[in-house]
Amino acid sequence: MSEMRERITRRIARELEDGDVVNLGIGMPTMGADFIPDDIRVIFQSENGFVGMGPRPPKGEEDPDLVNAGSEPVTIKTGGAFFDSTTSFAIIRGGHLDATVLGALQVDEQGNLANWKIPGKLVPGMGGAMDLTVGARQVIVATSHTTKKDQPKILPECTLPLTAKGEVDLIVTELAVFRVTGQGLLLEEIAEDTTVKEVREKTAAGFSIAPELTTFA
Amino acid sequence: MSEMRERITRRIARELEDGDVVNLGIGMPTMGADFIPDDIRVIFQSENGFVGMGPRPPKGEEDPDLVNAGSEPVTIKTGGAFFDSTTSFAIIRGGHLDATVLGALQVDEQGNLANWKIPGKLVPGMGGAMDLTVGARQVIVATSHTTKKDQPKILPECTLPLTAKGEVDLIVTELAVFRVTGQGLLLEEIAEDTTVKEVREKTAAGFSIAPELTTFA
Amino acid sequence: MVKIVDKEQIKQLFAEGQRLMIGGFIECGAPHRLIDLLLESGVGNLTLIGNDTGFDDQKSGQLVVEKRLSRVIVSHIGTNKETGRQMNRGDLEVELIPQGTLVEQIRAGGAGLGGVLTPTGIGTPVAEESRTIEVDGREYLLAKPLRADLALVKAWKADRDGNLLFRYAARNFNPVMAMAGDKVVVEAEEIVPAGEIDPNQVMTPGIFVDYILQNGGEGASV
Amino acid sequence: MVKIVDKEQIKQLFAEGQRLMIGGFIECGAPHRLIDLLLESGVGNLTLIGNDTGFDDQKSGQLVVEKRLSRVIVSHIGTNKETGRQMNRGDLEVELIPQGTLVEQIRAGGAGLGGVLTPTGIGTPVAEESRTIEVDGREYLLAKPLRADLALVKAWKADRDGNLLFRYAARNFNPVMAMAGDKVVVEAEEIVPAGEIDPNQVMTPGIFVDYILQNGGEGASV
Repeated sequence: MSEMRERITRRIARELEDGDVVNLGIGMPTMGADFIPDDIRVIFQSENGFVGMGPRPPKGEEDPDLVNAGSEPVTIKTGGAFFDSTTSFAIIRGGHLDATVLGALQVDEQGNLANWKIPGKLVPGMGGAMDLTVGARQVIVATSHTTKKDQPKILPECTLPLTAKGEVDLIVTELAVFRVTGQGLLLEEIAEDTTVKEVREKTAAGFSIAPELTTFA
Repeated sequence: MSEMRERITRRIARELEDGDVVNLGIGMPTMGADFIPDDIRVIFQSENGFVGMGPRPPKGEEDPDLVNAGSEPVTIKTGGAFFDSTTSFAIIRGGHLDATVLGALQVDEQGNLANWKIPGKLVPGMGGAMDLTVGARQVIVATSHTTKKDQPKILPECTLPLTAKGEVDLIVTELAVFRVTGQGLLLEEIAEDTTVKEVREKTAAGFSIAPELTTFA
Repeated sequence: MVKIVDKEQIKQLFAEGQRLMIGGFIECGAPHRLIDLLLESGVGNLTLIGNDTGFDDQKSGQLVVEKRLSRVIVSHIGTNKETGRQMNRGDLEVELIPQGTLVEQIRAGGAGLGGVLTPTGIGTPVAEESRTIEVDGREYLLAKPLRADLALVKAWKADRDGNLLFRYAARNFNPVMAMAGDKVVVEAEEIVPAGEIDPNQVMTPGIFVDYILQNGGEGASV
Repeated sequence: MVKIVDKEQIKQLFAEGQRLMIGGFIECGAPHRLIDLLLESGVGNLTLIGNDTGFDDQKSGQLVVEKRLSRVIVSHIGTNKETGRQMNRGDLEVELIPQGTLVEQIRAGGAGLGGVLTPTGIGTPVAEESRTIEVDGREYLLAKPLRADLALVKAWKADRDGNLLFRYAARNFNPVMAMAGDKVVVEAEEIVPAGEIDPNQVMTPGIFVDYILQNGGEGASV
């Protein structure tokens, strides 16, 4: 895992509370679970059909029937349960997830998310992302602050086809943590090695700054 | 079981074919299964949640968790399966039942059935009857030919609130077997101890008579 | 997170005027101990969502007999004569729904759906109380989602994480109601240690469950 | 009534232009032996309903690679590059559906519903291809039922009556597809004697199943 992804993952882990049921979108490594403090128990859901997802098994102990939605080998923890896809999406869409963490191509001031299609270029499909974004109580976007070509991903308004409208609650990048509010984005935290100025330069969306702005590492 | 019910049940059993999945409505005794010939296998579904329903167990071996939809103790046969009410009605409404057998307050020339409500008098509710009537491939009505007060139950048009519209395929009474066709009722069989004249007197609906009218006992 | 609680803690969950889902099919698979606590709690003016109103001489039926209900949303009331009497007197509002529609409404409530379209009830009085929606030339009735403040569920076995197994025909409405209550309260015949229920065979995942009534005496460690 | 049949009998079930549901989630729980027989049968111009189009270097993906499909109705094609290439060339029609909507459409097809209303996709391009229905002031998209000529299902264990168990995450779309095929064809890792699967633990009742591929050699008695 790159340093950037590790930082984002570590910061997001702090959002999760004891007893939470959480779906980590594909691309969000299952290793995210490693950053959960020992004194709280977070239950991970995998949309291909189980809760209680545990870490990757030791080499040689992988089971082809026990993989996450990104086809990576995982394990099942005590207390976990398997189910079919109808139940999996009843959980997702029915408000039974406390949080989901998803990647973004673009995210905007209104909490809109685009992460499934670049017309004419990349069309992987939405998989479970639209249901996760609509259904989870808290939608956390985990994304690099800019594209590989240094273009902003946090925009006044998404230009790519949307995954969901107005559903994002929190945006976490390697530079900043934004909360989506009725009045637009609120910068709540910046990374310890950046400045508000740098964040402003790399963010196309407007945002206000929380009075008690803090830093994260 | 009265002689009349036994005769109706025996006649209906002849409609069932090897491999059929059948729901016998409440009021249709599970004993109906006793009239199925030994050389065919009919699978009985119970809408409270299983297939493979077997006969009443010997006295003393009743299990309170194993009852039919009429609360009578039953058994489960080898090859049977339990499920919840969503699956039970997916089976019923989804066309997975080859036949259902239901009682009637009234049934008419258009295949309409009324069996759940006498306004101001008797309102037990429809239970699963509306789903069964809409969903089963073949809907067989099992009924006494007339009411206890000798009034016809087979009418030109039902006057009681309907259970389902145009879904009945076959009507079996102690006197006659009618098939519901696009051209109204067709009398296919009469009981060996009656006449077409008697059937006509006791039937308010019009009907035509099959060229090859046969008798049943 | 699932909590295993005692009778008094269960009683504190009940409140006047609540909307309750109660599992079971004419008493089979109904949570009789939870219903006892509900009766003891003294609350009334309740709305019941369930398959039926039980037998008037058995446990579920006592909610009607003891006049705790002001409204019932069920598929059948024929096994409890008191329900019909209170309905005819105008003391109890009875909404009758086809069983397969009722279970889909509860499922829709639990699964985050805005409703389902069913052919059941077309051409009957049920259609007069529903919205009709035509899809590809065929008419269906809109069955809207149902949820409850509390769902009372009877399980055969529950583990400490809330994973449930049901037994035989006692399963019926219990699993679907466990998805559709704001809080889900379980009574189990047996509470087993974590890990004792095979994760591949769990019927209701523990994430749906909020409270499990402890077995044994008040102070018993379960 | 369930029939246990050999490979040749399975192949005779396939026909040009069929609409197929195939279980699995990116190869996990996909019926690889049945897909092999489908490929061997030589039929093409098929419509695939499934979660995805597999990996291009694994079994499910070969249906695309070998150009047997003219249309796919799936939630995701990112794991099979050939799918995107054929789509861009106009050789393959791709209908992308949110996974939770897709599974409800299949369930609706199997459960006799005219559709379900889902909030998923509102405000996105998905909404442009669906009918919007407002219920109690909130907008939903109508997800219409899907059925198939054949559903190809992978089970862990099957008994002689067609009762099925699935294993771990290999369950996924298999049980719901077993409800929505005009004919349902099962490949099982193990075929066990009648009665060996506890009726309380059956995941798919045998009444949904039409054919089970026999295990072992052509002439083996299973």
